[in-house]
Amino acid sequence: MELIVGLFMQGLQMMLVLLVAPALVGLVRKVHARLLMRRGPSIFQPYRDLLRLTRKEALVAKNASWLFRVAPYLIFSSVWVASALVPTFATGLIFNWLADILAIVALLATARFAMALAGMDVGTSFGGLGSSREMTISSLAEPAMLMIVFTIALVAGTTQLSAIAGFMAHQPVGLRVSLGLALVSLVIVAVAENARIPVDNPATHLELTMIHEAMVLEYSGRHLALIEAAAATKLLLYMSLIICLFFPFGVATAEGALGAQFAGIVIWLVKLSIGALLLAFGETVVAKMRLFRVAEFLGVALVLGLLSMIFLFVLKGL
Amino acid sequence: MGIMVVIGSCLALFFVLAILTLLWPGIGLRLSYGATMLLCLIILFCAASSLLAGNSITSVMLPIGLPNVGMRLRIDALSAFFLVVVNLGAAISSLFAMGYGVHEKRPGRVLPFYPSFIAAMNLVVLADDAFTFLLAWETMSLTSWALVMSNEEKETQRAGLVYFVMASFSAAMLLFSFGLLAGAGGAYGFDEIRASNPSAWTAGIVLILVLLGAGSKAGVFPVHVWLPLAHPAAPSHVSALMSGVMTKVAIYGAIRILFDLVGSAMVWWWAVPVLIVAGATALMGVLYALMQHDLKRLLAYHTVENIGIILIGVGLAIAFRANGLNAAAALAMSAALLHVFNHSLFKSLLFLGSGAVLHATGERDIDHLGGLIHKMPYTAFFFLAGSAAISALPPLNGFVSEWLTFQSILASPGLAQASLKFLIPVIGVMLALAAALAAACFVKAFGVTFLGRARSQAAHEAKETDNYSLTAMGLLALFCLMIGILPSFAVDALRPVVGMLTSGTLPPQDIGPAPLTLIPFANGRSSYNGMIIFIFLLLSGGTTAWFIHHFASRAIRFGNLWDCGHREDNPLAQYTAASFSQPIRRVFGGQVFRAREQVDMPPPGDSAAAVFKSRLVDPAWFLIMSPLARLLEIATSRTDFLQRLTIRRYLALVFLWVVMLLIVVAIWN
Amino acid sequence: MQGFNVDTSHFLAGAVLVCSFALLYQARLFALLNVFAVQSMMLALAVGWQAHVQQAGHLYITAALALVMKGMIIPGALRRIVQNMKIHRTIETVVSVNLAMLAGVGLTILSIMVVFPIARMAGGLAREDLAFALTIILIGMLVMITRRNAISQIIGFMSLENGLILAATGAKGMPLVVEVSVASSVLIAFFVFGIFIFRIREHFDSVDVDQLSAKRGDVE
Amino acid sequence: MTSLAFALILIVPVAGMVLLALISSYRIGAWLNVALSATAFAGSCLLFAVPMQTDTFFLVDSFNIYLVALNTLVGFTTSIFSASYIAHELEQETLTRGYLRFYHALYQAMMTAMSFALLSNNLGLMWVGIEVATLSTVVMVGIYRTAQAIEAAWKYFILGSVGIALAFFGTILLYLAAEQVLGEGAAALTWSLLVNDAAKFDPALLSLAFVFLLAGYGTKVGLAPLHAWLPDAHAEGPTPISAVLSGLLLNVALYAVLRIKMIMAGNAGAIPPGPIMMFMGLSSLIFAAIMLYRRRDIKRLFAYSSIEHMGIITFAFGMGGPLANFAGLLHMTMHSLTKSGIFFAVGHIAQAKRTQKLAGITGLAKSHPVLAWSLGIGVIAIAGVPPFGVFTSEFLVVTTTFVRQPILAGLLALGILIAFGALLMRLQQVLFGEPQGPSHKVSASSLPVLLHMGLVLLAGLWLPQILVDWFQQVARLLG
Repeated sequence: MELIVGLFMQGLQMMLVLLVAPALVGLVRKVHARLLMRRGPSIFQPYRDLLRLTRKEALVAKNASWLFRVAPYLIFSSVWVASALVPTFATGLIFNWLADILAIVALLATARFAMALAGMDVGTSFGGLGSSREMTISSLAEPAMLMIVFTIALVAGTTQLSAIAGFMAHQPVGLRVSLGLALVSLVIVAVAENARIPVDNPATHLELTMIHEAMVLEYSGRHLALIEAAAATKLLLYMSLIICLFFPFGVATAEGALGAQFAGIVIWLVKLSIGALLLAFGETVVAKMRLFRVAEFLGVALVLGLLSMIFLFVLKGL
Repeated sequence: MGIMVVIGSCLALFFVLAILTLLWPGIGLRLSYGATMLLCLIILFCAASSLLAGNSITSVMLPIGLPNVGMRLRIDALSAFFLVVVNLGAAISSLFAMGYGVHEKRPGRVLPFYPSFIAAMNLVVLADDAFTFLLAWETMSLTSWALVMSNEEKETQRAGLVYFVMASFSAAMLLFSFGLLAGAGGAYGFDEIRASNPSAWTAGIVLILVLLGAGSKAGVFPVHVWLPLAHPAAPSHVSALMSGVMTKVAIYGAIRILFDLVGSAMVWWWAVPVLIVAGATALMGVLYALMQHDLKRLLAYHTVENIGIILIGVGLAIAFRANGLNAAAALAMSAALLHVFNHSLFKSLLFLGSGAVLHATGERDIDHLGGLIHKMPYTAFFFLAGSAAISALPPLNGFVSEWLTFQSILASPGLAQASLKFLIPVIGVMLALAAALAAACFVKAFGVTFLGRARSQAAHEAKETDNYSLTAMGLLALFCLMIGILPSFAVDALRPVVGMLTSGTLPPQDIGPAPLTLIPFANGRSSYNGMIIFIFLLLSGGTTAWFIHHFASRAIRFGNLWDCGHREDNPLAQYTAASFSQPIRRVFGGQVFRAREQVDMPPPGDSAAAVFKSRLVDPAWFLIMSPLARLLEIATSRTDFLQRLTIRRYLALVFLWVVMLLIVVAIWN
Repeated sequence: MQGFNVDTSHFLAGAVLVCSFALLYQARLFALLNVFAVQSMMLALAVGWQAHVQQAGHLYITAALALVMKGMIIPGALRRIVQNMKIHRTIETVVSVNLAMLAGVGLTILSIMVVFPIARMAGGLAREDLAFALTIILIGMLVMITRRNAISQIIGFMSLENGLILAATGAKGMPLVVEVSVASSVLIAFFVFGIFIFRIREHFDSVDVDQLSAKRGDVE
Repeated sequence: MTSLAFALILIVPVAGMVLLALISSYRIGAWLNVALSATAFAGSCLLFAVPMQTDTFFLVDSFNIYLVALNTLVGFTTSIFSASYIAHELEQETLTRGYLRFYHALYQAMMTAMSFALLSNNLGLMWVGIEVATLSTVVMVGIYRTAQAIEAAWKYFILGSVGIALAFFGTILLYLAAEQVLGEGAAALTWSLLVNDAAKFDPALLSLAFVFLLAGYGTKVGLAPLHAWLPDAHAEGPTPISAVLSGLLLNVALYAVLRIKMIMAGNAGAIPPGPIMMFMGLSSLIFAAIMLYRRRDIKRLFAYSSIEHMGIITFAFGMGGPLANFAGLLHMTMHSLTKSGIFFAVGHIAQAKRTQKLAGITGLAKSHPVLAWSLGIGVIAIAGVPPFGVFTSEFLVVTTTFVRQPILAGLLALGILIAFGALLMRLQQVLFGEPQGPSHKVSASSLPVLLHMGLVLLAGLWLPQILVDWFQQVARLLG
């Protein structure tokens, strides 16, 4: 019986993630437009775009290989699986112990790997450009991510996300400097990983500055739809990650009462929309930076991560 | 005992085979490689059975070798495990060679050395006294050198020279350490050495010597310089052996000496040099690999990186074991050993793939390749699998061992020493950076070689390679996946080895919430289940595909590539290795490699092609090797006049010498 | 009587040594040959005296050998060679004569230093004599390395051998085989020297050793 | 039985020598030469059958019995090689028949003299033997009568005879030291007696004697800085002589030094020979290793490598102790076998390429595979790479040194490594370079090379117990 429930909860989360993700993107766009004194498209525009794309026929370059057509599914599925492992509205879901945060990061890396390859498949200079920059940035982001993981694990004694979330939720962690630093650094990493301003601008196709878009230039139709969906899901994933690591209050547990679950969902959505607001605000006030400044930007994240760890050691009295 | 007889006779047969091929070059290549494979499989079977039987020790003493010491051979869990690594790699390389080696221009210069090389590696792992160990060690170097020299290109000369000199340097270092351990009495047997538990000082010196000796053989920075020269120069199935297996034998030497022979004197600070060297090795290796555009050299530098990763595990094991944290030590050691195995799998796979490409196109420079995924689909697929594995992507095996390494890093707060507390997370960062850069590097390697459009005629006319080679690569790819999704079995198989080395073991792997779950710590801190992740991926991907194909359009149209509307027909306009790695070169290269970029633009109106050159130097060269070379140069040039003195001056030398001796005597009296 | 014997042998050995210094001092070939002849004669006397003292008849052979071979034949032969080959009569020395003399003195001191710690000497040879012999040998080598041409090197070598014989004959009851070997070695020496000088004459127009260097091997 | 053995080793060759000087046909001469060397070898094998013994003039103990066997064996194989080598030289008319009679006669003279030196119990006789051997090689080195040959022989002669003189003076001093204890006459030079009463000798006198003997015989061993004659003598003489020089004469001279060292070891007050020998050995090793790099003549190259290895051996004996001495003895044997084998190969190579210049000898792997293999194996073996015997001895030397003198061991390994690099660099050019210049077929008799390398390989893997026992006895004697 509880297996059924568990599976149901898990399925619910996966569906929820898929359903919410485009709205999140839409919300960010909307707020962004508003802050720029534009009306902007409706929050649900992304859904329409996805539907349209899936209905269209896919245009594929003659010299594209099977990899080009497999990649979108691989990207989408790995991001989706990863997002299934992150506690969103409830901890202790049945699949949460499948993998820890390291594995989640690695799954996202798989998606990135596939996308970079896909970018190089057709053999355009833009594709190569995109892949090259994407891999550079991610390889700079990963160490910072590990530092954060290390700090969190130091506090919570595990790398299992739902365990961490439960830990954080059920005891007053207090405002530790180290965690604050870790949060900042995680935000930076998230921005870089999701190709947001100031690292990349998702709204532009200006050749010399684009990174993520350059890789998917050749895609169209359902393939593009999958990639877009994956991108949106990834954004959501990172937001939920931040939430469950640093603001886990109000999160339900898998075996909790239905009402609690429902409350959990609502709280999660609220948190998400706040996150969207902040993101949009940030993207409005900050300008995109040169590619080679990104290294320094992520360097800051790494240093913050290191600092947080050191502070932690100091606080724990070594 | 019986197992030892079988293995011993197999080793003897290797040499017989070598002599046969030497005396009788007419013997079929395929036949001899097949025979080699068969022998490897037999040894593999014996070793695997003894490994699975747990920590069973078989030893034998032959009346040859050093007088009064004899040649002692011994199989315990550790050597059994490494026997498995060696012979699995060797068997598959031989299988590959059954197809690939046929194209060898001068088989007479490969066939005799190939089996002896394998035999020597086996012997190193089996050796149970210092003399036999070094004998096998040097024979391993000698035979692999001969195999490298079978290549007749120009730069091979230098490669061979550097390789052999470095090899004997490492032998000398090990010679010292054994001399130190054996003592003036000359107790060269390993069991005597174990019995004489050495002082902390002795052990410390031994540690340094081993880091230099075994390290240079394994390719540890900064004594790795020979590796990227020598490994690519050999025939590809030999490169696979050298990179995938021989470096592991060196690791075996290090583990055997540090954990087994002087393990009793292990202290926590050992971890510091090991970890620092390991981190530097991992990072430098991958960074340098990123700068390469020679496929085999790129792979060689990745060997350096992975050796670094393995050594990180070893260093952690030292730290934990010295602190009595046996569970963590066991975890770190299992991570290291599992990575040894994994690396031997995917590095062999990648080298074999590069061999297939090399044979199909005659090119090692990936900037002249491209689009091979259309011409050689299977090779491309297997190479992709290897790339994903070495980039530590789930659900493949590379990820498992690196995940375990990270888990053991996360256990480091339990250590007592503040220095380690701070050092190990930094090493972890280096490891993460290395892993991420490796992914970047293999996007480059695979993308430029197999994807895009052909950049040369050779690449355009490439043909898929033969079935032996494909089978070999396919098997390796399969193993990579298997270890990736069934890691708990591999970890369980390592249990006796780990127990022997760290007196701790991983928790039994069946306590997880579901079968096949990998559990690093008994108190369930974190877990990973490759199998279900894999199924999960398949399911989600499959359902998505099914869903879209049924409820949305499945229509597809093939057209020209769009590329933002640019019409570029020239495949040379694609991104190359140099352009791909440019950002990273800009970020790291400047300081580390003295990377210099130089672009010669033709003047306006001139239609000549612009030329881009990027130069960089391996720091180990300009910091260590070239100064030494210069020193020797000076010494030789300054002393050479001594060959051309006049007789009178020589007499003067004699006279002065006699007078000096007389003065000595006068002083003595 | 014993004292007298010893003193005489001292005196003779000393005379031989003085001759060595004279060799070191000489700058002209013929003079060098003459001095060498004198030294050999002195040696002959010394050896003869030892033969008398030790009642060792066979030593007279050595004495005669020294007198005839080294005292007369070899110098004569060498003088002829010099004349035939028109060798430049003055010897180019490497270091100034004074310096050479100084070095000789230094060698004397050294040999005395190494010989004196010897507790007791048996037989006819006193420590001083041994010191003398040693000095003669060393000075012989010094002559070889401070003179540039082959003739004077031969001279130096043979004066070295004189020192040897002095010591050998001093060593009481040294088996006959030894003198025989000495004599034979001297013979062979002279013989081979002769051949070589002749050959060298064949090939180059001088016996200046330094000119051989042009033919030294291992050049491109 | 014993007398028969001695007759075969010493008398028969001398008789044969006279015969050789008379025979004009070089073919018969060559084969007679081989036959005589064979008899000598047979005689030395007979020695094993008879119990070891000593009398006033001769002694047979575990030290020299195997050295005699080694000497005669190498002499035998060299004579086989020399037969084929000389035939070729005659075709090239670099040698005339008249000189060949001379050559063969002197060859026997040299071999006999060396065996004599090895077997003699009387230090004076030993001295005579070594000097006769030296002087006969002098003449053979000069036999080509080219300017370089004469230069080399002249240099060899001068330095050699100075060495002779010094060694003789040393012998006199030793006699003087012994005379006080053992009385006048032959007894005072009989080694077996000296070594027993060494403790009673006057230490100062003994030290002085040692200095001169070391300088004298050290010249023959070719220890730096007394080595000057060695490279040129090797390079300019006929290759068989180079083989014998490197393989045997150096050993015999070292043997003499070791006999003296045994006496010194018995006397506490005298100057300790060990450190001096270690110093000379080490300096020779490093010096030769550095000199190897710029050699342009292949025979000179290997001559310097001989200096290097003599350095290692001397160092080992200077080090002392059972392991080091054992290693020294083993290395002595291995070196003489390997090096003479190398010279056989080099001789044929030089004939095939019509030059000794390394620049002219490249790419043998393509043009002359057999020669390439034999040279390659030889160099690998001499460089101390397993599975050859040299590795075993170097293993023992370095390991045992590192425990007792880490720094010296470091220098030792450094020297070996430098030399290794030089040899390898040359070898790669010679074997794997691009073939150039003339490449003629030579009727090489590969038997000697194979025999030597086979023995070295065997020793690398397995040493017969009896040899080990002898070595250990001698090692104990050497202290």
